[in-house]
Amino acid sequence: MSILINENTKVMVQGITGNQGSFHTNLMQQYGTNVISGVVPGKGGESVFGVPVFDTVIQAVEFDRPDCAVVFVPAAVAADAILEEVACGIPLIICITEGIPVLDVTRVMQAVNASGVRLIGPNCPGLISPGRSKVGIMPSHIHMPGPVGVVSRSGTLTYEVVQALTDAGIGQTTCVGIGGDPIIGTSFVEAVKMFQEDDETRGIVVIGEIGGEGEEQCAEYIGKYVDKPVVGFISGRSAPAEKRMGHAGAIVSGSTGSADAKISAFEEVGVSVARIPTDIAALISDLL
Amino acid sequence: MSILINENTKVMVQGITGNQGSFHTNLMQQYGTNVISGVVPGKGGESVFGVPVFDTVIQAVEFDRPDCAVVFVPAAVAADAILEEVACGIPLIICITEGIPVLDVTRVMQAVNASGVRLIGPNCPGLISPGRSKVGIMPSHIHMPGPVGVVSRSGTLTYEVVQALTDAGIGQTTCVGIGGDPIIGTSFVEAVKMFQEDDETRGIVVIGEIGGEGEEQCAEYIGKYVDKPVVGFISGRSAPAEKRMGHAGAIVSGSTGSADAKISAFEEVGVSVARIPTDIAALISDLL
Amino acid sequence: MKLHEHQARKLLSEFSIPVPRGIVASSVDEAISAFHELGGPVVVKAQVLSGGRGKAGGVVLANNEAAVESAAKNILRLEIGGYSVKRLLITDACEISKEIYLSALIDRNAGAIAVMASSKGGMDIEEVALQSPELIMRRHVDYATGLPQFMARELGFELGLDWDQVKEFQSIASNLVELLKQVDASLVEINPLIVDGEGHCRAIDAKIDLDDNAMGRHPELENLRNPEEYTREEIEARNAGISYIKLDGNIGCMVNGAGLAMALLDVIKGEGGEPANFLDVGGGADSVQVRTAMNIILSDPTVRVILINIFGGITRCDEVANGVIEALGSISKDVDLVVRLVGTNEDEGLSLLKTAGISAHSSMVEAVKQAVELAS
Amino acid sequence: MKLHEHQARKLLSEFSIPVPRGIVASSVDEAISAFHELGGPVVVKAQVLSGGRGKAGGVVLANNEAAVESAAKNILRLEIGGYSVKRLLITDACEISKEIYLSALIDRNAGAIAVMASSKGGMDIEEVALQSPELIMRRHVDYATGLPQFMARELGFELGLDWDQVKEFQSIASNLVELLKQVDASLVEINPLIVDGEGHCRAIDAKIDLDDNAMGRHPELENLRNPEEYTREEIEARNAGISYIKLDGNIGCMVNGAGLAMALLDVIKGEGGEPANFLDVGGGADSVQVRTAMNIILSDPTVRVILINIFGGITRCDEVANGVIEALGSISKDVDLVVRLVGTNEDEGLSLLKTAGISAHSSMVEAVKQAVELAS
Repeated sequence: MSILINENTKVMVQGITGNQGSFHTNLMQQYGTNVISGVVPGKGGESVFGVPVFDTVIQAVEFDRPDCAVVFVPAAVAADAILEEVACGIPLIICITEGIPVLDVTRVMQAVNASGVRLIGPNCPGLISPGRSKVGIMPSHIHMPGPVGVVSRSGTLTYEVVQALTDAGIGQTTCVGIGGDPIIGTSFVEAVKMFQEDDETRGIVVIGEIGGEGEEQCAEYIGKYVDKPVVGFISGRSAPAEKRMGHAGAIVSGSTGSADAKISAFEEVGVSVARIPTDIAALISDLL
Repeated sequence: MSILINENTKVMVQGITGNQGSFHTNLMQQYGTNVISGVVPGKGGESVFGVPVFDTVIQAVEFDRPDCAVVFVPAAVAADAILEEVACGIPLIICITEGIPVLDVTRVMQAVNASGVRLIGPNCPGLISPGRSKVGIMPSHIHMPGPVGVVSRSGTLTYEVVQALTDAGIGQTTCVGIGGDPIIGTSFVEAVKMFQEDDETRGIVVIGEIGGEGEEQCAEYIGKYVDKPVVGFISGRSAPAEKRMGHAGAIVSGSTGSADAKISAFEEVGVSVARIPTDIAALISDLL
Repeated sequence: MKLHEHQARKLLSEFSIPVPRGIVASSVDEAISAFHELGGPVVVKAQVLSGGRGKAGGVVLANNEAAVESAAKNILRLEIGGYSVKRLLITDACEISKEIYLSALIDRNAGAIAVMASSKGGMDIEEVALQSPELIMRRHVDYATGLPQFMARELGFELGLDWDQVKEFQSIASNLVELLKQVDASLVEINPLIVDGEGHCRAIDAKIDLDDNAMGRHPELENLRNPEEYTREEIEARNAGISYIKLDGNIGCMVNGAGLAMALLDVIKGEGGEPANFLDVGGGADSVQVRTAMNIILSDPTVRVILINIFGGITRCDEVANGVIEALGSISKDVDLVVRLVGTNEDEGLSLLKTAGISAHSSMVEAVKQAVELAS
Repeated sequence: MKLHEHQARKLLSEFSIPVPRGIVASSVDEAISAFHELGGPVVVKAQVLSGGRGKAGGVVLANNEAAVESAAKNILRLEIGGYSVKRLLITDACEISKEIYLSALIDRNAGAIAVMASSKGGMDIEEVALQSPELIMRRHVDYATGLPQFMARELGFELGLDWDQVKEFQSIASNLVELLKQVDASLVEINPLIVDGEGHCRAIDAKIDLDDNAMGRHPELENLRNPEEYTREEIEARNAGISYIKLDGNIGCMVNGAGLAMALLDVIKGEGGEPANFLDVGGGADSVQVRTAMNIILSDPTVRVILINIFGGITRCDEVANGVIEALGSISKDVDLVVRLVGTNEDEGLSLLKTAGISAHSSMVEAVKQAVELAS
């Protein structure tokens, strides 16, 4: 089995009439994803690539209950969109939108934590279970079904790694982009836990970057609970200290969150760490 | 067993240096209640009738964890006091204070519901398990141990009923005043449920009044789940409609919440309803 | 604490909820000059602390000076819900393409703020609530969070508004909840909230009840208090922390606790007597409050007997006895006193009364029987 | 977006947090007249967007005009944390009986607002944080609720304040959280918060970082932006939604995605090259953004090679190709171009490039190797 989504997952697209929303709805449909509805206030009654559009999530839920929502709305209204989905009890919410004010995300996390739904992102590429379903914006042709679970804070860097895996003939159960923001709904630990518990996943790739403590916590978790082989990669070894590198999350302050700290944390628990992204394929291949 | 409190219950008094707080601390001690600490900001280090006073609840908890807190602080700061106790995880909070702004109580209830602690009140006389412990302001001499559980929205009216029970030789397991405000922490239903589940309680007295739907909901619950004998009383039969009778809760609007509606609801599920408070003793006596 | 429509609409405006222009008038002349100032068709509305104004003829559309004059004259002669009309509100008349009901209030059963909305707004909303409660939508709101935008949006679409109107409604509904919170209201109601001829939302009538318990933190709202809401005695009582309501009989009652006070009324009626008032001295009343309560009861000329029924808990019997004795010192009236005093510090209280030559009952029913006998 | 101390203390004041009087000066003369206006001992403080001012000699106590003159002169010559000092803040000198550290910030691990406080406030707080983290208290705060009074009280007593000071601290700490929320700050720090000679709490130094993502809803804060925080190119980039940071090498990089951009820097260094910049065109960049990014890279005179590394997801390769081709049209400089372009709409992008005579790699490492070779 894949984690989180599979061929049966019914998907609702929040912001389906927008430029990105409609473009990726079409790509998801082409991949075989079961997109059942879209929501845009004021556009209820329209349709996008054959998908009916509703004014509110509650109306979309009444039409047919989705298993998963994917959010493409602008940053200024993204928190409200997620809160609407949480209130309607949609169990899995993938937020692609980037640039959401961080206090909006704290507000969202309070509701998410209280309700027990799962949020992935924001500012993430989404996820794909190759050959089954894709809920996100990653180029689908680079993926193939197989035994490796991939989890990453980055978007394009993940594509790089996945391409290398696929080129080496190593397929993926699920690839999850957890997002690059300072506060995110699903952590490395939670994703790795799901892969550990997934029967089909035989190896795990963790792609981190400087900033925060998510990779260190993940290393600790792996040391205690994960018996599947894990390969890691940390981006930003040569980033100068105290500079922001695009992601609000990628800030190095002192030793916490530095590339060295993260690489050591991984290596201490026996995780092989690749030096360049494309080396990951060979490392995981040796361990499977 | 009694419900909620017994001879082992360790009690913290919030507002212990105030006029009411110190007076009733002394009366509770005289009754045998184990008052272990008091809290008043700025009075840390003092003592009241031998009870050490702390500046904050967290300090009191570090000194010795209470099972129960009783709140005597002024209405303007009562919500904050309760929130402080909730944050410290005190499992049972009795709020005697009356006149708390109702929006403050909604704020408190959000925290109470999220944390799973139990609030009794506000604007209530507290509770007593005769012969074991008293956490409240009721005159203790009118109570005696025995088989009847008493729950009431009123203060002095309950004393009236308890006096009559005791005069008739019918003792009480626990008497709970749930409070007369529009929003209260513990409902009739919850109190009756505890009495139903309490081995020692053989009969239940429910003392209601006009306004709200608590008595109707309680009647419905009794009809479904309670097999112990129950006697009811409803105060305010002769209250004119649309007039406030002191309690913010006691407002009659239309047919909802009227004395007749409540009395019928009780009678429909086989609860005997007394016409005057002192008749309750005879009615419950016949049923035990 | 209830506000007049003209006070409520001022608060709505302060919270950016659009209302038609309006001017308060206390006479026919003022009403006419308000009409000229507004310069178009107006609505003349009675300002009373009661519902049912429309049905009572207290709201009249007037297109010209003569119509305004006659409407103002008629309305200023009305009595609505027991209140005589002292003031009028003259507002722009609006074209109405839709009438919505919208309110924010404290839902006591849920223990939370609720927002209610219905597309069947207008005068018959009570009827709708009774006959078709499913036409009234209800949403609960966290105190801290306020009304989320999406929830307001759901209500707006459900009300059948178009997207531009939903955007206006979103802001009105959120501001309504914010108003409830900021002024500690127990109810803020807009009925109707209309969609006007140009498709915009406006609050045509508003009702606000403020939480008396919270007025301590809103000194700026205290001058909105309307003297006609309570009698002089009720106000005097409130200032002393006492609940007092005038009734029609001749037995003046003083009780501690609302439940016991109501039960006493029931028992008096059951014994064939008629209470002159409901009076709860409150929990923990001291001798000063008791004396004030006694004076309020004594100021009622119909009172023949004073019946004191105290079961002390947080209230101490000695404080009560002292208050009663002090008040009796200044009685110049021919009334009988019946006292029932038990509970906290009972012995001290009884001994004080005894010294003052007053005997006391221990049973409420006995005390009531004696009072009814003395009063008849 | 970082604020200067004098900007931060203005925001503190607006949220009722007491600060000593202060005047901004840009010259020695202005500093002296500020001293006379304040009329007592003052502190002369460098205004730079960097910590460590005290240790760098940027904060000097001055009791008379001569001392102010010399302090101002010296400080205006300093460079602190890479910033030359352009402005001074002259404030009342305060007697200090206690130095507290207090901040509100976004705790990324907890996903919530945190309030941190320590009785070891002052210049060495970083040292305290490293050596004795237990001396720094941390409390998490719900966004909607803000800082509860009791929590502020707990911190206040824990800091060793007396009850009168705790009451002041309660209000300061609550207002600090409110300020964080109202201006969308990611950090609001007071260090030190002092207890002065009369026992009152005052904020002596303040640091505020605002969330750039939220500035769209705070147009009023936009004029607080300090041009020295970023270079002209960084500002131009930000306005186009691009992240750009100047580095020291000669290989100009354009990448989509921060993670991939950082990985590219790592690979370049690994191959022996030196990147000239970090540049993330962002997700879903269109041809206009790509052209802007190209122009920013080209404006750096040290750039010898432009290395474009795009893995299209939400970004479409055809948009990137169009932007690159448009930018190349206006190149008047001798730079080499190395392109690696794969992902969404890859075929369309490659065919556009081919038409324009540009070849492209499919492997990042190959592209880096070529770029490093061309640059050396």
